[in-house]
Amino acid sequence: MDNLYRDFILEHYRDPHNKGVLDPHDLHFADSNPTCGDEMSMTLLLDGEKQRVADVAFDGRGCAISQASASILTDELRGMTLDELRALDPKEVIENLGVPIGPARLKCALLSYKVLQGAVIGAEARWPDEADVLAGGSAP
Amino acid sequence: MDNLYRDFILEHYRDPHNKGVLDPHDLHFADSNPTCGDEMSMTLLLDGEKQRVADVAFDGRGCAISQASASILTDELRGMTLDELRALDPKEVIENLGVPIGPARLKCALLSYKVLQGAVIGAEARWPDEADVLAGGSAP
Amino acid sequence: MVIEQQRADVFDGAALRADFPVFDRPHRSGKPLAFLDSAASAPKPRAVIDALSDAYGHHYANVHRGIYELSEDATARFEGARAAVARFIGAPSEREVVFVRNATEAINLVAYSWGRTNIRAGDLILSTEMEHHANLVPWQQLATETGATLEYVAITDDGRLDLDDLRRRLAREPKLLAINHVSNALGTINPVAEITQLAHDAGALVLLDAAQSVPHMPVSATELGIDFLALSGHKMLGPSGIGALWGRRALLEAMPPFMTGGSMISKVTLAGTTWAEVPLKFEAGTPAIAEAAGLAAAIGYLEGIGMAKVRAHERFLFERAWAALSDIGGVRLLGPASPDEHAAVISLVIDGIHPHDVATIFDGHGVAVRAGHHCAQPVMARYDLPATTRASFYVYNDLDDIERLTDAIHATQRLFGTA
Amino acid sequence: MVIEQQRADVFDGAALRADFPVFDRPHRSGKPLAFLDSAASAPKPRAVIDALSDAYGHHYANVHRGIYELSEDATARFEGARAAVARFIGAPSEREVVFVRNATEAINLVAYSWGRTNIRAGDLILSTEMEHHANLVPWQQLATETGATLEYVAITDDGRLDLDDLRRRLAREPKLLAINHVSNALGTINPVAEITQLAHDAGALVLLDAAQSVPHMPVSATELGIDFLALSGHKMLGPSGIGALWGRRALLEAMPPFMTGGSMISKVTLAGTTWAEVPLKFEAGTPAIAEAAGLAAAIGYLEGIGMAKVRAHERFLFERAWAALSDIGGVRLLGPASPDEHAAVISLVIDGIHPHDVATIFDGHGVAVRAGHHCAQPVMARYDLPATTRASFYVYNDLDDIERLTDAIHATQRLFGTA
Ligand SMILES: Cc1ncc(COP(=O)(O)O)c(C=O)c1O
Ligand SMILES: Cc1ncc(COP(=O)(O)O)c(C=O)c1O
Repeated sequence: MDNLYRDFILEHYRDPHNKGVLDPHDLHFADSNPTCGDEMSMTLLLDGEKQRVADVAFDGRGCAISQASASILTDELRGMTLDELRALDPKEVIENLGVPIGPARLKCALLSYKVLQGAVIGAEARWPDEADVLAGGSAP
Repeated sequence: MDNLYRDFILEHYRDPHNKGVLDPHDLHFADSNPTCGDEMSMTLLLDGEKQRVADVAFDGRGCAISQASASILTDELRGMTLDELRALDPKEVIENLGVPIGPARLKCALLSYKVLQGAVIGAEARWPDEADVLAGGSAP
Repeated sequence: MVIEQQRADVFDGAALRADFPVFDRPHRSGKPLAFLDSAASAPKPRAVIDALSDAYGHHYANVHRGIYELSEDATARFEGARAAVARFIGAPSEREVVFVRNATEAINLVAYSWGRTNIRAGDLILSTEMEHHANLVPWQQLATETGATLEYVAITDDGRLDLDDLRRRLAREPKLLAINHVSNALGTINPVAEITQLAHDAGALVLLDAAQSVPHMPVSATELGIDFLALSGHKMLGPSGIGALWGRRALLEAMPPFMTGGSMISKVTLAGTTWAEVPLKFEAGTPAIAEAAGLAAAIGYLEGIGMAKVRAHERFLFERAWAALSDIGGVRLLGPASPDEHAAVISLVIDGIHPHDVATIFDGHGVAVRAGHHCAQPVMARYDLPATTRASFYVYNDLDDIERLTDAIHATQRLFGTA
Repeated sequence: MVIEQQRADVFDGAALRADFPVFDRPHRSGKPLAFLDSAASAPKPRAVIDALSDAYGHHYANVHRGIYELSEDATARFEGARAAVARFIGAPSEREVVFVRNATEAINLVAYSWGRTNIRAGDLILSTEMEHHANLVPWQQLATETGATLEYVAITDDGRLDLDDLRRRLAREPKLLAINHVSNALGTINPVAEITQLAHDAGALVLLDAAQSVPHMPVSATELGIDFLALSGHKMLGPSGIGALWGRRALLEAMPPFMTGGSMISKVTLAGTTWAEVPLKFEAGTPAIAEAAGLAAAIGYLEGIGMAKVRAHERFLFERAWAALSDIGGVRLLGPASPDEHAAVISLVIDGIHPHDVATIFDGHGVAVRAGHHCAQPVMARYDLPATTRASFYVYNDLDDIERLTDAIHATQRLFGTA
C-alpha cells in the first residue's frame, strides 16, 4: 500500500527521533522481528525517583515502518510512569502511526512497542494478539 | 460383483477340497490376510525323493473367495515338484479361479498362493504385486 | 421388507443428497448409491468442493510470510478456519488448535512431543480395548521406547467400557488415558465427561480421540473437561489431508516441537534454534492451506443443519436400523443396544458369510459398507471374529438406506443358501 | 524501461496465464497480477482445480480398505498418483514413493526414522550453509538428541557451494549429507550428481531437498544417484497438504515407522504390532486422497509442457531478469551469475530500502514478491543481511513480469528518494 508511505513516515525513517543508545541508562532491552530479521534495542533513563521516563533512545536496523513507529513512539514516552508504559495499548501505538497497518506489517509496526515492554517488564514480551490489535478496523 | 459368486465358487466354499491338516507332513506354513483377519495354514507331504507333492491340505477360516481359491489351488498341486511350486505364477492362480477378481479381493484370492509360497520357501512370502497380477485385465 | 415411512426425526436425509455430487454419479451396479461407509470417510457436499475451488482459484498463496494481497488473504482465511474449528469443538481459544493431516497425526504428535517429555520408565499409560489403531499403536511405541507400561481398559460383552475396570486401573495413577469418544468398530458412545472426571481425580490427563464424534454430535472440549482432542476433517464432510489437534494451552506451550522446519521457528542459527509460539510451533512447513478453507466450509455446512439435529437424525436412523436388523435371522449385532450409548455405526455379523463376501455382494446391489477389522483388530480379537460388516450413517442417509441394507442382507443370505 | 521483446525461449508464458484463475481475479492495486513468488507456493491451473473437484465429487472414498466401487476407484487413482510421482522424479519404483504433507515432513520422516536408528553419539552429519530451515532444523534436533555432530558445508561469496570445503568435511566420513538441489534463498543450483559421487565415495548417504528443483527442471533420482528425495506438491502447481518422500527401497525397508496407526500395520494385538510393507508402513491414517489426484493432474500439466521446456523458459527469463536488474543502480543481486548455476529465483537488495517496505510498495503496483529471510536465516547471516527481496519465476511468467519488476523498483527508489 503506497499510502502507508506518507511523507511523515519517510521523514521519520530518514531522520528518526531519539535514535541511539543512552549511556548511562536504567532500562535496556533488545528484541527482533523473526519474520524479517529486524533488530531493535531501547535504552531508558528514569528520573530521580526512578518513576518517570527522563530520556529514551532506540537503536537498530529495520524497515521504514518499524523505524517510524519507534521514532513516533519514543517521542511520547518522556514523563510517563513505568506503570503507564506497562499499560500502553498496542492499538494506540498503531493509531499514533497514522497510516493503515495490515496484518502483514503489524509486527514491523509493533516491534518498538514489544521492545519497550521488554524493557519495562525485564523479560521478553509476547507479540500482542493480531486479532485484538486489528479489531479496531485499521486494516486496509 | 455378484458374478464372482458363481455356483462352483459357492460349492468349493461350502464343500472345500483338501481341507484339514496332514499329519505327518513335510512342509507347513500359516499366514494371514491382514486386511480381513483371515488365517490359513497349509501342510504338504512329499514323495519318497522329497521332490514332488504326494498330498496337500489347507485349513483355516476365511471368505468364499479365499476358501474356493485354496480348494481349487490345492487340487492342482499333487505331482508337482518343489521347483514348479516356487515358479507358480499368481496370475494363473487367479485365472484358475475362473471369476473376475478386482483389486479389493485380490488378497483374498491370493492368500492360498501366499501360504503355499511360504511353505516352499520356508519363510513368509511377499504379496505379489497387484499391478503385475491384474495386468492381465481380469479386473472388473 | 418395507420399513414404515412414519418419521420421528428432524430432517429429510434423502433430500440432502442433492448437495452431494457423488449421488449423481452412475454406479456400476446400475442402482443409486446407498452409502453406508461414512465412518471411514464421508462424501463432500458441493459447498465444500466449491470452497476448495474458490480457495485454490482466487485466494491461494503461501500463508504467514507474504507481504502481498493474495498471501494476506490466504492467511486470513487459514486463520479463520482455525477459529471455526475452535468454535465447533468448544475450544477456549483458536490458538490451541493445531492443524495436522488427520486424527492419527494429532495423536502421534502428542505421543511424540508430550509423551517423550513426560513419560518415564515405570509410568503407566491407559488406553482401552475398543480403540482404533490410531489410538493404540502410538502408545505401544511410546511404552516400548520409554519403558512405560501400557494397559487397556476392558470392554463388556455388549461393547461398553467397563467402568469398574477403569476405576481399578486409574487407582494405579496412570499419567494419561487415551480413549475414543465413539468407537468406529462398535459404535459405542463413551460417557466422556464422567470418565474424564474419574481420570482427573486420579491425576491422569485425558486424550480424546473424537474422530467419530465431532462429525456426528455436538462436542465441547470445555464441557467434557478433556485435555487433548483429535479429529479428522475428511470424516466430517471436509477435505482429506487436514485434521486438528486441540490441547490446553499450558500443555501445548510446555511441549517441545514435533516436526521442525519453516514457520515453526523463532530464530535459527547454525548453532541452534528457538521456537515460534503455539500453535505455529507444531506446524512445520507449508500447511494444507486450501484444505483448511474446505474444512471451514464443511463446518459451515454442518452448523447450517445444526449439530443437535444431526445427532437427532442419526439417533432416529440408528433406532430404526437396529430394530430392522435385529429382526433378521442369522444376523448378530455388536455394541450396546441403547441409542444413548450407540452412535449410528452398526457392526454386524451374518452367520456363515464372511464380511468380505458380504461387502462384495452388497456392492453389486449398490450398497457401500465396510468389511474388515476397521483398524481395530483388538476389538475383533475380543469378540473372536475375523472381521465384521459395518454400516454407518450420516446426514444424507435415510430410511430408504436401511431398506436397501436389509434387502441386501436377505439377498446375500439367499445366495449363500443361509436364508 | 522497456525490455526488448525478441525471444529466445520456447513458449509464451503470458499465454499460459489463461489457465490460472488467479490471474482473472481483481486485485486491490487495480493492476493485473505480476506473480513473482512461486518459490513460496505456486498458483493452480484450472486442470488441477478441476481434478480436485472431480476427485471429491465423483471418485472420493477412503482408500485401501474398501470393498466397493467408490473405494476401489479412489484407491486406483491414489496409487496412480503415486506412480505419476515416481515417473516424474525418475524413481525406479512407485513403491519407493511415500506420500507426506510437504517436503518438511519428508525430511522429518528421514530424520526421525532413519536418523534415530542410524545416528549415534559422535557421528557426523553434514548439511550446508544455504539450506532452508526444513533441511537444517531437523538435523539440529537429531544431533542434539543423539549427541552427533552437525556441520555445515560453507558457501562462497557468490552463493555457490564450496566444493573444497565439502571435500574436507567428507574426509571425516559423515553418515549423511542433507543438501538442497536449488536454494530458495539464493537460487543456486547445486551440481548434485557430482556432489553425490563425492559423498558416496566417502560413505555418506545423500538426502536431496528437491522442493525447488522438481517443479522447475527435469530431475531423475536414478541419474543423480541420490538416496532420498523430498518434494512438496504445492510448489509444483499441485494442491497444498501433499508432498512426497522418495527413498531407495532397501533403506525404506530397513527403517522403522515414523507415525503409527491405521493402514501402516500388518497385525495389531494388545501385546504388539507388526508393520505393513513400504510405502504403506510410512503412511499412518487416512492420507491426502484427493490431493494426490490433484498432484497427478499438476504433473500431467507440467508434462504437457515438458520439463525441459519449463527449464529453458525459466533459464531465458533468468538471463533477461538478471541483465535488467544488474542495470539498475543501487540494486545488488545474490547468488551465482551463470544461468547454469542459478534457477529463476533472484534474491536482491535495494540499497537503503528494507525488503519489507519493498514488498509492500510492490504490492501497491500489483507485483507480488517475497521479503524476508526465506526460511534460511543462516543465509542471511552469511551475507550480513536482515532480509532480502526475492522474485521467483514459473511457467506463467514472461518478459512483461520482468518489466513490471524493474518498474516497481524504480518507483520504490523514487518514493524513498534513493533513485
Ligand atoms: C528449498 C526448500 N526446502 C524445503 C522447503 C519446505 O517446503 P514445505 O514448506 O512445502 O515443506 C522449501 C519451501 O519454501 C524450500 O524452498
Ligand atoms: C475412532 C477413530 N480414531 C481415529 C481414526 C483415524 O482417522 P484418520 O485415518 O483420519 O487419521 C479413525 C478413522 O477411521 C477412527 O474411526
